[in-house]
Amino acid sequence: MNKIRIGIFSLSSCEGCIVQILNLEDILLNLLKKFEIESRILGTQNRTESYDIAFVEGSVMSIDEEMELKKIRRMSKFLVALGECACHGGNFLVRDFNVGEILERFPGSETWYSNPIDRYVRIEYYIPGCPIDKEEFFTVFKSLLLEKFPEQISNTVCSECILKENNCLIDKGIACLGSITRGGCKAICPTFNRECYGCRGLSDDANVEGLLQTFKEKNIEPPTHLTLITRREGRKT
Amino acid sequence: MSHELIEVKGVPKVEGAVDVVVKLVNDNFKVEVRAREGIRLLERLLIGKSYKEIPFIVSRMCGVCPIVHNITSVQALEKALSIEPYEDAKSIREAMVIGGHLQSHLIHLYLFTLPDLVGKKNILEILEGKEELVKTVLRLKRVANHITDTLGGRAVHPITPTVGGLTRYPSKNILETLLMESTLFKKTLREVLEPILEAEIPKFENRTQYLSLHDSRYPILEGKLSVSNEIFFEQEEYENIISYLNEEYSTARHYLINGKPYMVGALSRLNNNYSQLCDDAKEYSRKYRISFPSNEPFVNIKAQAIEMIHLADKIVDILEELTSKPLKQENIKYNIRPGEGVSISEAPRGTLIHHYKVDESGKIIEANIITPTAQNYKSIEECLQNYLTTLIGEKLNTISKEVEKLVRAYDPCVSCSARFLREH
Amino acid sequence: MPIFLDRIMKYYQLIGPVKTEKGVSFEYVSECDKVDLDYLGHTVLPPKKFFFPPIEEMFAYEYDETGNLRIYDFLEEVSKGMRVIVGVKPCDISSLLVLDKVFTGEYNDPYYTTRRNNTLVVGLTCNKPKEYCFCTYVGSGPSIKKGFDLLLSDLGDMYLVEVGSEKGWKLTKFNLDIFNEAENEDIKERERILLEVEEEIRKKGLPNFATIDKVLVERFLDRIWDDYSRKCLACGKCNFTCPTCRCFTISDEPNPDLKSGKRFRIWDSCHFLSFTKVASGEVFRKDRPSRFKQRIYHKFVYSINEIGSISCVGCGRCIEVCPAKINILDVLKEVIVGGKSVSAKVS
Amino acid sequence: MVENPYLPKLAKIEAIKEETVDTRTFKIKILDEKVRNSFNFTPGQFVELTVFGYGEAPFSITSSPYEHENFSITVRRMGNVTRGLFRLKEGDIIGVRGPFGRGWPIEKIKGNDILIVGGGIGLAPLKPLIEYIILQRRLFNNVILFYGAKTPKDIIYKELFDIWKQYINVELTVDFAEKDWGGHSGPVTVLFKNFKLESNNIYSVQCGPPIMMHFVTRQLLSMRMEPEKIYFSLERNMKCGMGFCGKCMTGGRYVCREGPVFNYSEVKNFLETPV
Repeated sequence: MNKIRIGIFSLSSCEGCIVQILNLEDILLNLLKKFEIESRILGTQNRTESYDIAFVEGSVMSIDEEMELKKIRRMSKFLVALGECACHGGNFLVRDFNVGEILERFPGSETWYSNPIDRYVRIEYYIPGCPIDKEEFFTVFKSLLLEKFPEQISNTVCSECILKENNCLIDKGIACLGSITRGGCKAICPTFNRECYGCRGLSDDANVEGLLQTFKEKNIEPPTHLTLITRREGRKT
Repeated sequence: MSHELIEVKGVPKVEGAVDVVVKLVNDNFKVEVRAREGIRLLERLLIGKSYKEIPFIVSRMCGVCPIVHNITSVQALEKALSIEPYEDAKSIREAMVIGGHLQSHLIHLYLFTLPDLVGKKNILEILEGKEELVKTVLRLKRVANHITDTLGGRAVHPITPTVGGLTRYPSKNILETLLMESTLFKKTLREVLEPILEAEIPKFENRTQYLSLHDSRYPILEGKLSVSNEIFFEQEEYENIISYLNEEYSTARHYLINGKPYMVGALSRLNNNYSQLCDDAKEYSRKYRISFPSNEPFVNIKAQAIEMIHLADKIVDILEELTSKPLKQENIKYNIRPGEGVSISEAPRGTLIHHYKVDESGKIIEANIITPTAQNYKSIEECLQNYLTTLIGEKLNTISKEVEKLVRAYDPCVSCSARFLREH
Repeated sequence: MPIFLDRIMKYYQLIGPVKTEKGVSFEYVSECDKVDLDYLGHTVLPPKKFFFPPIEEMFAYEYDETGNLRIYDFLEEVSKGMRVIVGVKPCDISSLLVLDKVFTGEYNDPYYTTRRNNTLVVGLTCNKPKEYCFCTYVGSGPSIKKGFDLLLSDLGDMYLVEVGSEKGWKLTKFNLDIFNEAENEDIKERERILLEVEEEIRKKGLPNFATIDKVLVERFLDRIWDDYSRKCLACGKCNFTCPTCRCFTISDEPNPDLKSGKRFRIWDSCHFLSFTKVASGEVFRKDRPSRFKQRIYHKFVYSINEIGSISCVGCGRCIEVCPAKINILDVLKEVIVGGKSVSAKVS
Repeated sequence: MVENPYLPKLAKIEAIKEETVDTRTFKIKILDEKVRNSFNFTPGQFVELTVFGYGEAPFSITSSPYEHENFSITVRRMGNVTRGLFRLKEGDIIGVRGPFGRGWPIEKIKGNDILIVGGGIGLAPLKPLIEYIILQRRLFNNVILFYGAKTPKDIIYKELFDIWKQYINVELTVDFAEKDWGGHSGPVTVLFKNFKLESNNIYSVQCGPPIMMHFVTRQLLSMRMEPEKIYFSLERNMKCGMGFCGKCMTGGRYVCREGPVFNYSEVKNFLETPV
């Protein structure tokens, strides 16, 4: 049997998601031996004609990247969006042009963009997060080898936070977005006493209005990027 | 008359997408190093945001060295608010940064560079015959990551550093475990350094200026700036020394000192701070006959290896100190006030500058970030131009390979640097 | 008490309330002086997690060289070793009694029952209620009549110990040197403390829950539910902190060799959209009000048919952890009082 | 150690039959002889089927209760488990738990007229009942089968209808007819046009998409069929099959244990509308 061919690609991003894959130290070597993994960062491009699974990190910020992405799509059986930039365009962390002040200061910036990759191509699976959770990546990876799509996690960060028996940050007056954010990160930020900032996108049935109401009752100022999270998911706040 | 001689699209085994174009202009080589990553406007994005969100956002500039970005911004903001955290918090942050340096150097030296040194294409080819070495390196990398994971919450985009201290302090147990691990790291590291330190590197000199921090201790997060051990100046004066320029062909900004290219990174650090290294590191550099100051850009690789010995020593010292007494698990209380702060640190790839102005409500009104790789671009171009003259007569294919190697020796980090903004 | 715990640890794995940097939680204890029997109210996660863990490996499978499939049952691990859990409050003991009924019957859940059989419960009567406690209204505290092997009551300078089972009796029998016969006064003192606690909870002036199921049935389509579900963030914390919630999902994870893998069961929450989703993509409780209701109706209505009683034990955890601070008592009060809208509070 | 009902019993795929483009019938044989011999089911019950690595999902047993060596399920490719199942070939190993649940009320309906209504793959759990009726034909009165599918191509068990027609009345309809389709077209309710309730001794059993069962039930109620004589099989997210995991609970009842077959008088008191 031929080795399964995996491609790992990077568009505009910090490459933190790829670093997270490299951080799978314990199993990395086995994966490299078992599968044909192609990536620029590893210097293992063989210019294959097809991939069984392609992981694409980063958002599309130019025509070049759009063409590259479409080429990858044509070559791949499964395409997985890796990380916040690929899943949601990385809007709130990397680039939010068109937001008030920036537009005022830099006319013309409205023509710049940073788009999630599913705006251009069909995606089989999303691994959200900034950066991705390396264990989640591995789980998805294993499933895709069987052509199985793991259930897109539909729980919330809150529900994972409570499993760590953390105290609620909202109770302490901190603007934590855990209750409306898709889980899968094992509530890592709240576990280190830092508010969830929603990098995994909204959960299936996020009650943004309800959370804003809760913030209001507790005199908590919502974070500025909440509007961006909701805007990119096509919801109004 | 100008025509393109060589174009390397997407130099492999570097962080981020960069193309190198070699042109022949009037019989002279002209090299363009073009960052291809999308423009990511970071500084503009920070304006109007609360100072609290800044460390979080800036670590997203780079997935390889997020820790040092994060902590440098925290330090700059602390200066802007005129506060200084307790020593223990500072030590923990330093340990995190060192953990980050170690893992970054390990990736660069073994995943990216070692194949060049032994004439292989990539890590996979090295596996044959050298699997044990790779396994050990990966084990070391895991320890380095474990340090940042446990202290910072996560190795990529750390969580705990915050203005005034840390959001969560490690327990004594955790610190003791880390001490044990890093002591082992220190020992094991020496087993794997040989292939790097012994390797043949191209003999090539390129006189240039070297910028780094300079301090009574080997500098990481503090110190004055030094140019080739000749000019010294305070961090706040950086704008008087460093000037920038935009090149149409790149999404990154380019920097100069005295109108000339300069180099930052491990080589600069060692050139400017050799005497502050720990004894072990000095001994290794004597043993393998690597002397500093050096004008050979490829020595940067060896400088990283020597530096790792020092850093591994240092992290053990820090953790010993932290575990020897009760830990102060407290943040500095502060009031928000308008102010301005500059913090300069040594990131794995060189000098990193963060500079913020904060208004009375804690919102950012001005921000300037200068990354190591952006500072190195002009130096890489100059260096490549000189290097190419030594390669005249070689096959184009060989030349491309050599170009790649030299670019890699600089350990560029393209995503960090891609923030150039066309002024209107 | 440390002497007793120390002796227990010689023969059993000890689980108890332990002070952590975040508060108190039930954990495996390696040093018995870490056990905190003075903890107020209850832990964030109930002791349920030691009988029904959040993630549980059920079995592993593997194809051997000849292509035969073998299954390795993790139940074998579960059945090894005896444990003692100390410091379980009556509300949490009651919840175990609820789970006992749920997990047995026509079928037995072996993972749960094995752990139950392997674990002795040393209870602890409640000396002081927390802000949201309402155990006396649902008859699950501050003391309890059954469900423990031993029951401790803190009388200040000593513990009164009530034996609840043969196993519990054995635990004391081998340690008679540190036990004295209880005196009537001690028993009276315990009663006095319990009455005080009851009195304190009674002051909350809650309505009678005796007929709550009938009232709820009538009000299934009330707009109360719409109002509350606008507030509810559907985060699922109430499910995971509830000592009687036990819904779960099952999933397989293959290993990268594709020849072996594991099956897990993982806690699930009726607040999640995916909870009722079937393979075709159909979701049977699409709207938030219907999911908001499911937890409450399961506890106070369906449970009566299922196990003969409501399955709320009055610990108040769900109130405490709710980020939107939805108070189930307010909800029930409103249901009983009748349709007073909360929209005024919401908008 | 106690018997663990969560452990699947190993079984082998004996045969695979293509029903439609995305639907196949799998013939399954439990490996262990003892387990195989004690595997008895009533029509309408389901099994939890494991495709190792992919997971477990409920499928109605679709073979005749008189078949002992094997049993069959009919599967439409939908989710992960079915995708995994479709990758398997004859001879491959799967896991089986069950049978679970309450099947069709055979004892009750004996001696009566029976209206069987199926939609799409919903015919699968009805098939063993139909085969039971045919084998015990004299125990039942008039029996009618109404079956609807999306297009003629989506009709399952095509080859069986002619056999069944010899014993019971069969009417077919498709939502979207093609030129050479000579039969009825439209939803299954169109078949009720010529249908009259002739006596009170009639039961109806149905299985299909929720929307079909909704309209058929309305239709039957409007024809004054007694609610306790209208039976259907509910589809829910059944995971454990034993009433533990809570995922299939509907209106306080566990569909996996107390169903999947319910009658209308039972469910009409459910607080949640199940069909």
